[in-house]
Amino acid sequence: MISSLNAIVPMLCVTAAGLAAMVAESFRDPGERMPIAGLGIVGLVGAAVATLLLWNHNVSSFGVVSADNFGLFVTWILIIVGALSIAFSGPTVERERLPAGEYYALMLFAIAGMMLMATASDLLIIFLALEVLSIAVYVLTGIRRDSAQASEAAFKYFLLGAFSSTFFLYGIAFTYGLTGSTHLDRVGSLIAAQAMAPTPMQLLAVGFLLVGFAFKVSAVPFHMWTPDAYEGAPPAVTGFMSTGVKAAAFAAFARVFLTAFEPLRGDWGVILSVVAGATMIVGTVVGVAQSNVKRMLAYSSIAHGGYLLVALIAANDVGKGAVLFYLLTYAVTNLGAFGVIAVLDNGDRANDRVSDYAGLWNEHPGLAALMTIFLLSLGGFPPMAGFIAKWYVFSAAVKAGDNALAIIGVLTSVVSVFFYLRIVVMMYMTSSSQPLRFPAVPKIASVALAVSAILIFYLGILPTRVLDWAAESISTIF
Amino acid sequence: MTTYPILSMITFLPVLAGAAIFVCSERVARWLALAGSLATLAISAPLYSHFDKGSTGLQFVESVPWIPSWNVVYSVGIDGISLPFIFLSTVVSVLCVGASWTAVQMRVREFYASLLLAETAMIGLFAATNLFLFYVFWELMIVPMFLLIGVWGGPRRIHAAIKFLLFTLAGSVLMLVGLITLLRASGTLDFQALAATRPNAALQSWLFVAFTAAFAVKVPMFPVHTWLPDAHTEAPTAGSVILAGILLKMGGYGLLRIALPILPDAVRLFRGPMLALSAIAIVYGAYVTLAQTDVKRLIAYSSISHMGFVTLGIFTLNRNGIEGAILQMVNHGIVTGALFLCVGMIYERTHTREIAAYGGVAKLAPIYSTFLALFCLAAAGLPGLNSFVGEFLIISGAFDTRPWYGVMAVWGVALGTTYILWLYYRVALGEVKPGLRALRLDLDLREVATLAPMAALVLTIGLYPESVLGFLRTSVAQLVVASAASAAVVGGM
Amino acid sequence: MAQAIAFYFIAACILGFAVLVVTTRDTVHSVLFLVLDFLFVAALYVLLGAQFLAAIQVLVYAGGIVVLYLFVVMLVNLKRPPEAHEDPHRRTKLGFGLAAAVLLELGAIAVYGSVNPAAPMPATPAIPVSGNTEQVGWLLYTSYLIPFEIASMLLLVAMIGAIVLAKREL
Amino acid sequence: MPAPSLGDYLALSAVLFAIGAAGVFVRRNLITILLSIEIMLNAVNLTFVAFGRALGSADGQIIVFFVMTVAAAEAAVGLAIVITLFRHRESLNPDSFTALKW
Repeated sequence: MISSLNAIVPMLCVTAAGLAAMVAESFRDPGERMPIAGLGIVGLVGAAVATLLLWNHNVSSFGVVSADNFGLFVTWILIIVGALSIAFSGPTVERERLPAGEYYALMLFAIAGMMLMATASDLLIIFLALEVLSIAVYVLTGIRRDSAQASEAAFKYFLLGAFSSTFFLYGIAFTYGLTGSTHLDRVGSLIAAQAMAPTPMQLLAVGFLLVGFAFKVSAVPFHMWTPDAYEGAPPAVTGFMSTGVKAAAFAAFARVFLTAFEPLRGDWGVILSVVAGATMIVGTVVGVAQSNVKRMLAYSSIAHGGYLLVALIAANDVGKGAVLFYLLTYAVTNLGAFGVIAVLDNGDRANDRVSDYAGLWNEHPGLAALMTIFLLSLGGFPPMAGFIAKWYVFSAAVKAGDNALAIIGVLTSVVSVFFYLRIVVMMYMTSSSQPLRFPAVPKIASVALAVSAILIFYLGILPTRVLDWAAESISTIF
Repeated sequence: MTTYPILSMITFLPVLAGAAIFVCSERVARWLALAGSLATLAISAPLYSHFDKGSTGLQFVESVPWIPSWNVVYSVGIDGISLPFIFLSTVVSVLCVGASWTAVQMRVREFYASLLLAETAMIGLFAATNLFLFYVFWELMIVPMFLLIGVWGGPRRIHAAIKFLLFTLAGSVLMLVGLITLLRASGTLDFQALAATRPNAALQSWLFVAFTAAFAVKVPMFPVHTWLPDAHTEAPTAGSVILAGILLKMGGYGLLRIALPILPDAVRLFRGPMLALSAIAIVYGAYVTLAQTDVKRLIAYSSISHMGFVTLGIFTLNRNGIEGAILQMVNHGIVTGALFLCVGMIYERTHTREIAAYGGVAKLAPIYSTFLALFCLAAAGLPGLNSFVGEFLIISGAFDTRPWYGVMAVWGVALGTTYILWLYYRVALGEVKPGLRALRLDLDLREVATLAPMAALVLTIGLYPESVLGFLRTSVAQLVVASAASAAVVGGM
Repeated sequence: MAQAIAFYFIAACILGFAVLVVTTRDTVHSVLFLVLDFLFVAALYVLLGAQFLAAIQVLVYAGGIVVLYLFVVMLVNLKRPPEAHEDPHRRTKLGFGLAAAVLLELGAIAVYGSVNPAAPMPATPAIPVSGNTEQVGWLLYTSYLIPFEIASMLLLVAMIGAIVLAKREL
Repeated sequence: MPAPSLGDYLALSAVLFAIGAAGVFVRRNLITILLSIEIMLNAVNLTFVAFGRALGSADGQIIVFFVMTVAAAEAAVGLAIVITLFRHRESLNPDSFTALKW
């Protein structure tokens, strides 16, 4: 009985850490400083150990949570995302005077929900996990209660999120009606067995699920919430949700569509190709016009969602690890970029406009160099991780015969370099008229930034091992 | 043959030195950069002494699996075509460090780190034996160059840096598309394997367009040359020297390394237009040069004309033309690099690049003027100096195949003599301009030491061209034979 | 027959109240219509043999959640003049267009389904689901144990979130 | 009059879903938008129960039970956000938000 719970141990660790954060907060005297973030790190370490022990064992709990290597790989990504996000949260929580206990607890619950979503092998669990993480992230988005902008961002995010959840749920309903089960294995085998596919009912199920996922990964045309939510949330939360939510959603996306709905690939593949192309183009083109760094990175993350969709479409024998590898590099890189923004956030001054970066090099040469690394990696320059990841995706797409998508991808990623380099130009080549606007950099955050940069170079220069892991991991689901 | 990984050492030593610079003080940074680039030059010595001039294959080969699951290999090696470029890169880098000694006072560590990173990218590019590595180093070159122009450049540096980036990225995106297509078509990215399994003729044409677009931007060929004058004018001296000395050669090298051996049928198909564009670049570049009033801009436009000779030589597709083209690239790197150094040295004193502000410099600075005269004469193609040999070979190659282009090239040489001698006349001879008298114009020992190696090279190659040609003869012969063989196959079909 | 009449009557009420919820200008009335709507949905659950759900629907949904809405509506005092439509028809048209599109799509599928009756749906229910509380409870605490725990976590997260956001002083 | 078939239930819930979806777009009051989402969730619930009956399993009902939990959680958080919004703006008309583009 106990052993059947093995698969959810990583989530239990993180959840326990979240509860501990709540308890600690409730015993905190007003004004007392408590290392609540440390509790989160302890929980994540526990989860990491559990993940390591579960590796290769393919444990399943009640047949609804499968700790297969695919799920565990994403769990790893989420542990990294969580640890870095907590490290970057320090300055935000302090300067914005956010309620620390609740903040970290919500973040940890969100991570637990993400892990659950990544390992769930049942549509009902995926839905519940999605809700756990979504609700936690809605609240985190609006946690700066004194800011009207944050409240509006939270509401828009909540509204479109709840709206899309109903579509997702409707898709689950049709899947259930179609096969009598919500379990992905059964759904897959029953759909494969139904002769004259695709039936209208199958298409309806696929279509509604697709809409639900498209909202969560902010694919065009369901991306409208992204820039507002990213801009309104505190920067550490933005980094967290742009990477963690995406990783969890893509994990579930891949699992549902590459296992259960694999027989209908011919149908969803076409729709998804159009969506992916539009997502890359819109994300890049609109991103060029932004003057706020967070908004710009929001569009950039939309475009990266497009690349991930390409990876999903092109998931064949050669390119099937591309989704996981891309998720990992994107998570580390994007989180690093938002980490820099979080560190520069001054409480009374957000410092998040492109023009605020003028002369950053003179005041914080190290931060400017790190930001450059993150941006270049997002733009896909060698020898950064982004290059290997994009190469993986595009070459997989070409091998799968999706030449058009590969070409759109290459073109948009070059256009995106221009908006990334706008910040580089600002940091290095212009000087600011108002000196000393940037706060000091806390130690933990700078260590986390350095770790991200090292990971980016590691994945860019010696990617072999992780690439092989990614390919092996995803082969546990299809 | 050596037993230690000499090519990897010279490739990565500069970037390691560049990383080390960040942990030391600004004063030490200069010395460390000098030591790093000198050490690279020293280590590369066995490349020349142990090079087998009679072999057609790759030498000093190192091959390590890099990403086995994608069949991507880290493999470097050189033949007669890449060796002169590696030589050029190592030498020019040392001189750039020397040339920036006093000119760069702001952000010294970052400057030298960028310079050394650029050196790694250049050497790696010329040593790479597969397309993946080639592309990695190609892209790696962009960022340090962007920073060199944009951070340490002149007043319109941002404009110039962004223009440089715009053109270069537009080129490299096409190359990336071509690269992925080629990988899919041939299943390999190794240069030799690719040359053995050529894609079909229709695909070759597309690939040629994609790759040549990238190379043409770098060369730069007419009509994608417009970034070069801005970049040259705004870049700091070391940046201009790297641009002229090496970056432009990446394009010519790419044509020789990728277009000719891998896409021979397409090369034949596009030969006419490419020759025409080259001839236009020679003549148009020369005429525009005549009209310049800014020294750096003048040299920049003369580069376009000189690089026109290079592409003309390459697309003659015969031995003389290609040997001449490679020699011309080396010579152009030396001569134009040296001219930029000369301009930089006097600019440090006068802070103007207007030709009209100079005059009679020969009377004030005899050593400087001697060097300037030597390099100007070399640029003009005086027999006995290096450029003469290259241009002669290219023109004779052109007369062998397309005489009219040979005529255009001769015309270009005549124009080139005019503008460069006129430049010398305006700067060094004539009345001494009043503003110049108060300045200490002549060179100090460091500057002499920077220019002297260039002068020595000008004379050595001019008097004994075999010193370069000897290395590349066999490889070029093989390239021409392979290319002709493919033409025979196509003709026979 | 009686079942059919009941179904059509309840269905009509559900749809009618739903339309009223969406169209009524006064928010309080909207919420009250929603309560009625949910009560009729509960009636439909009884018709479908899901008595337990019907009870939950009345107690939790209509009685709990919707009352929460009512509470918030009162709190923020929405009886102020209804929203000022600058262009009231644009969005309305969009909404009706959307609704029509969904209906059209479903209709097309229905037609398609009736023309090609091969759609592999099981025939009318073999054994009516008992729908009794015992069966649901049994399932809930055995094969649905993990979802049940996740649901409790979800409620905890929502509780923390609601307090963090809405409480005046933390 | 024939007994209601599965198709009738599905059609009913589809129409209900469509009304809810339209409501999200049509209405300009935050609370009614949330109410419309509740209608959509109820439509989905109806689908689950109908399918469950057709399949002869109680799973559909269990799922609906969880959906109700989700609806409760969403309502709590959504209304909390509405309250914070209301503190900043004395209006609940979404068009009165200007800080972020809608």
